[in-house]
Amino acid sequence: MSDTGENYTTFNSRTLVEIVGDVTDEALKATKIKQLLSVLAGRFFNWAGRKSLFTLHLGIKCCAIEMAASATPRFDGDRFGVLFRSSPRQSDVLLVNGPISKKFADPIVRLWEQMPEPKYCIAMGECAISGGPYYQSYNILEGVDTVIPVDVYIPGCPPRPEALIDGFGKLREKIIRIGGAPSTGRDGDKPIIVGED
Amino acid sequence: MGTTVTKEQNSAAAKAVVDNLSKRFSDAGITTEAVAHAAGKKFEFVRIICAPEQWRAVAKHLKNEIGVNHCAMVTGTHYPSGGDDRGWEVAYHMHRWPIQDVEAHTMIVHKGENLEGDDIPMEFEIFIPLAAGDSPSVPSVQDLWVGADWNEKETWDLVGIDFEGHENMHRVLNPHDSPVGFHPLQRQHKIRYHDFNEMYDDPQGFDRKPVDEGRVK
Amino acid sequence: MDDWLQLHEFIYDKTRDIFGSLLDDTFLESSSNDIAFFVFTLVTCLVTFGGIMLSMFMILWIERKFYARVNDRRGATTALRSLWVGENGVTAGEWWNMLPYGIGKPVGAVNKWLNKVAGNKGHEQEMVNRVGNRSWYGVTIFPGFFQNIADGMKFLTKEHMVPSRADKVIFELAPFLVISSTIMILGMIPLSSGIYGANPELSVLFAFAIFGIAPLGVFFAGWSSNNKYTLLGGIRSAAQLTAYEIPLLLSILGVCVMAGSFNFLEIVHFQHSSGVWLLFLMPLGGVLFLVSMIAEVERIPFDMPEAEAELVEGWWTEYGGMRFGLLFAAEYMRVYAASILFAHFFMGGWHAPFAGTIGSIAYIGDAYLAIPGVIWTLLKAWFIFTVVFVWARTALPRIRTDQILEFGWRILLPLAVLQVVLSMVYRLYFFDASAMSDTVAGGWSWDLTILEYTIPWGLPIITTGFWLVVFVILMNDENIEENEERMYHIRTMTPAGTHTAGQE
Amino acid sequence: MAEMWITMGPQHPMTHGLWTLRVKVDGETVTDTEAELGYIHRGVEKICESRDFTQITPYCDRLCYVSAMTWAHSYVMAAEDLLGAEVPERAEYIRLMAAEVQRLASHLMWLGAFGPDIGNLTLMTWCLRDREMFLDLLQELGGSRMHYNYPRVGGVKRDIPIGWANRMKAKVKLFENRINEYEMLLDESTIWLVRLQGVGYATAEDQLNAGVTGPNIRAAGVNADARWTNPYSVYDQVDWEPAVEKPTSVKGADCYDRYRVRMEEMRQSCRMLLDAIEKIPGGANTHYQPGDEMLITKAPTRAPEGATGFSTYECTRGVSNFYLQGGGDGRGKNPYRVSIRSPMFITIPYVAKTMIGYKVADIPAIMGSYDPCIGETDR
Repeated sequence: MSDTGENYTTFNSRTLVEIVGDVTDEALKATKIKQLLSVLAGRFFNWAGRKSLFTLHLGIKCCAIEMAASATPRFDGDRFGVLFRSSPRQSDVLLVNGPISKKFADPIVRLWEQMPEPKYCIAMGECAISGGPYYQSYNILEGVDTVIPVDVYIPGCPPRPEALIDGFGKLREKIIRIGGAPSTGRDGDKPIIVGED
Repeated sequence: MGTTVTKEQNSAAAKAVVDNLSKRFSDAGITTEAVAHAAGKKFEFVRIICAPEQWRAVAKHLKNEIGVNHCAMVTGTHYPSGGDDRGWEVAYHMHRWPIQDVEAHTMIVHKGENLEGDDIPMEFEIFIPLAAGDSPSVPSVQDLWVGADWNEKETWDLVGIDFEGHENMHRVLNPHDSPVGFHPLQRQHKIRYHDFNEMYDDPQGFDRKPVDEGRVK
Repeated sequence: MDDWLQLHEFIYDKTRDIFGSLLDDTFLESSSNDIAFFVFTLVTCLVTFGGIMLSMFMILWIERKFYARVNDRRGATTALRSLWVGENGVTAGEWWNMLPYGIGKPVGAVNKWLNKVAGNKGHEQEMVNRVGNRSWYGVTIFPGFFQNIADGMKFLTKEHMVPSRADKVIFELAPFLVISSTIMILGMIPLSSGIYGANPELSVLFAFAIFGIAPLGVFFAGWSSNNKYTLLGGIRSAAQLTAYEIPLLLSILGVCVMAGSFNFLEIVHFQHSSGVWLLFLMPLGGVLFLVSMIAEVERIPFDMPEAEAELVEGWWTEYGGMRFGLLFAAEYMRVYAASILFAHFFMGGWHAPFAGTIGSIAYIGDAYLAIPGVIWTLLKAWFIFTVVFVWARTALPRIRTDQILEFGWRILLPLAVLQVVLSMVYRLYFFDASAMSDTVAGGWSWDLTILEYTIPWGLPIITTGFWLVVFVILMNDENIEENEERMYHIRTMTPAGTHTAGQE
Repeated sequence: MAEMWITMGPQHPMTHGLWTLRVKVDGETVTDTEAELGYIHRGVEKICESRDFTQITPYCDRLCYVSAMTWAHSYVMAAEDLLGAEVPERAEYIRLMAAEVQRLASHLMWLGAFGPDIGNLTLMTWCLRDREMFLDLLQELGGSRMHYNYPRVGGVKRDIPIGWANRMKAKVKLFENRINEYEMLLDESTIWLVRLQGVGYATAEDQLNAGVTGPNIRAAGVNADARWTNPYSVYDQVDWEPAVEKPTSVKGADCYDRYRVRMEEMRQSCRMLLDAIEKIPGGANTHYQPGDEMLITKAPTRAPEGATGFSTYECTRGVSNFYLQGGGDGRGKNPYRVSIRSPMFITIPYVAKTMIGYKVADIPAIMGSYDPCIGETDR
């Protein structure tokens, strides 16, 4: 009676799941089924991830208007699966389109952390890249990359909507290469700058 | 096309306001003059220079007798080298417009040349020089014009000029956790990279560090 | 009349045969019928669900494309080809070499072949096409259709997040409550008289009983997320769904009274054998059904619970990843179910329109009658979805919550009661049961006989005409000059620029 | 339900930018509100103190991202007042046309953003589609889609290109039909009316006292418009009338009135443009080289200490003011102090208070009808 806890943990369902899981895993590895599935499914999921980039509907400054313009008939980002969702939980891309003030540094980090992995960050416009015309200001950070990691930089003040759509294209190229890697594990991968090829 | 106020109306109205003000405040040492803009249509506006002690009285007179109904902007300026009696200055810019409430299903369409007296639109520029010192202060006109409320908050936030009697003063543009006494538009605060030579020496900016490095984030 | 494609009976017979012969002389012989029935149910359910789910992608595609066209856009253009061509010339390299068992070579060959046949046309014309403002890609296959598949698959790969302060159990439970109840409705809905998952005697009652479970899930979701937006959204949603459930059920009651049955199959058969779609006998009921259905599935103009303007994303704000994908899918399934239900209740289900007339033409008629009923069901459902659900979404703003509820309780509810009474009167006094006929042409049950003169289909014509006139009167704009002081004017009285300056 | 505070923002679809609205709700009814600004405060006034008068124009462009031209125009008027520069009449006409085209574009952006607030996304794409026409016109003048840096102290950067007049006329005439199309979509929809009418009342005097100006106050039945009260440019020579709307209640303008008055204002801008292009001195189809005396006069580049310049300008959202003091760094090359008055900075706290008593669902309708722009609010 003294060690009921031990008895309890011996035939724990969690352990059972782990054992069964491990055995299955080993079996799959040995028969190379796992390899087969991961390569094939990986290509499919990679395709899905890059074709459907839901962007957080976050308008900071000038570039937000160009972001809106990229969804309009002339540019039509919806052709490439770029949709705008208002909730960070349902978004894949954080499109930073303006200067980050000291007051907004905390909220933007929070928005970034609320997004589920795999997630990507695009710095749109000079302000988000380096502070832009406000680099001398007392209240503006020198680029959003001082607080969150950035995957694609789109220069311009503001960039044209075509450049934004091209930036999404560049992000897709990057996703092909890195897959759906978590944003913390992309250290070796250099950010992409639109127009620098 | 035809609604515009004419220049004659404008100068007559400016003269009337100046007469009114100088009659009312003749012995208070308040300067009142009608000044013409240097460009554009060269319309005249009324410039008042008064001491902070008289400001409430002037403001009440402006609001009640002259009909100034719109406080456009409040500007605080810091003059570190301005001398003892003009270390700071507050400039109020106000408008008088012929605007009143209407009944339902009606509207009022003014025509410039039909206006007369207090209805003629007019700009006002009130300078209040303040003595040099660490705690400049001006009486607030928050209760007279609601529009002055956030303008004064902003002036305190950015320039550090205190408004006596202003209720609920708080920072509006700078973060709430800014250091006490940090008012960025005071002249002793320099912008980042204010020394331009540094930029020419290092155009790529490799060695450049922001002045407030370490405090950002 | 039964559809010629009796998949249901076919599978039933075949499973019996197969298992009867397979289990002959074994110890399972006595229970072979039970096993056959089990397998038969499994297969029919799979066929029905599979049919509905696959055709649901069409709904998503129609919505995207139709909506985009109204907005002067092209909409999604993602084609299947994007699976193998890569992005802007960047590909994943020869990834097939990583495949085991030596199947890398054939897979790679297939990939290369696909790239050759249905890949990019090469970069030779890139500049010319850019100048011509065209894409330099090759042919696209069914553009945009695969966008929704990509969206759904992407949700699978997303991280699953539960807010730290959320009520974890209920938070996880709510999406499954919503989606499972939605899928169960689909189990009740026949695609044609030969393709259905289950057909209980009171299938309409059963389906709508299940339909009422989803609000509970919605409320759970809103409450458990521990977020004020979702809370407001959940409560709004609960109030709205409850308010619109009643007119919805009453309008369905009207249908059931008219058809004299609570069974989907019999309601559809009744429309065929009595000779006319119920839409023409009870247009009011059809409109009530659609309006309350739009509210039930929370689409514009009744999408206040997920109003994007003030409640970020409404009651599903905190759901991300696959949970959100499920909720999203559930919403579209409910829309799809609503469209199919309308097709069944009011548009004759799987019966071809004018089957008797067109079917009697030589050759063409045979081909016409050879179209399986499931095609007609889907076409009608897609049509209703496009014309009602998507068009309303493109054209209308959303109504405020209090206005939604007021509209539901004060206008829809009395009208729904009126519709039930009308249905009873029609059924009792104007219905001629003896003229019903289960032939290809259908019957003539709704003729109107006045003073010895018989008007063929008189009742439907008069009813539809009456409601059309009412509709036209209601749609007509008021004369703005007559009443200046009314609450809702449609034009400004004196547009700027027409008034003369100087009048005070 | 007990009362609770909901924080809307800084990232929220209603805010049209970055600011926070804290709402106290009792069920669905708003009982108290509080506005919080400053999320994109960039310190433009401070930066401008170390820029010379030409370099400030781009910063004024970037103050408000949907009406760059009007803000730059407002600034150069103050700078001309400070430096004492005369503007050639042709340049004034060009500035007027540029500002009115910008006003059309800005109002279209407002209507486009207002549509999703009420729940109609089609409106947004339609408006942004038509806005592209006017952005193209402005792009021909300034060279960029959004920030033109076009007005200069003493004139304009360059002349209107050849053919611009015809393109402008064609687009404006097309757009006049498009306005009718929008009204067919909106005014004839009962839902649009019941969402907007009777919501967000504000009287004229109240608004003016609180500092709200522009179309918002004209919706309350008075033709308050700095274009005729404090006349500038050549607004006294072209054919137009301030758009005024009759409010339906003594409580002042509701959201519908504010919507109507902007629609009418777009018509007035069209009327003004079509008239101005006929009256422009030097002809609409001649092209003067940049720097020609028809376009720009040489203005002094330094302002003495003690000189001040002040401008009152009818921006797209209300009256914008610039106040400059001369005698800054570089022996007067820079201004000593630049002060910017943005109409929205005053309006947003006021609007937040007018929401009290309405439903939560009315918040986007009320806020959207005032056309908030946070770029100019936070400066």
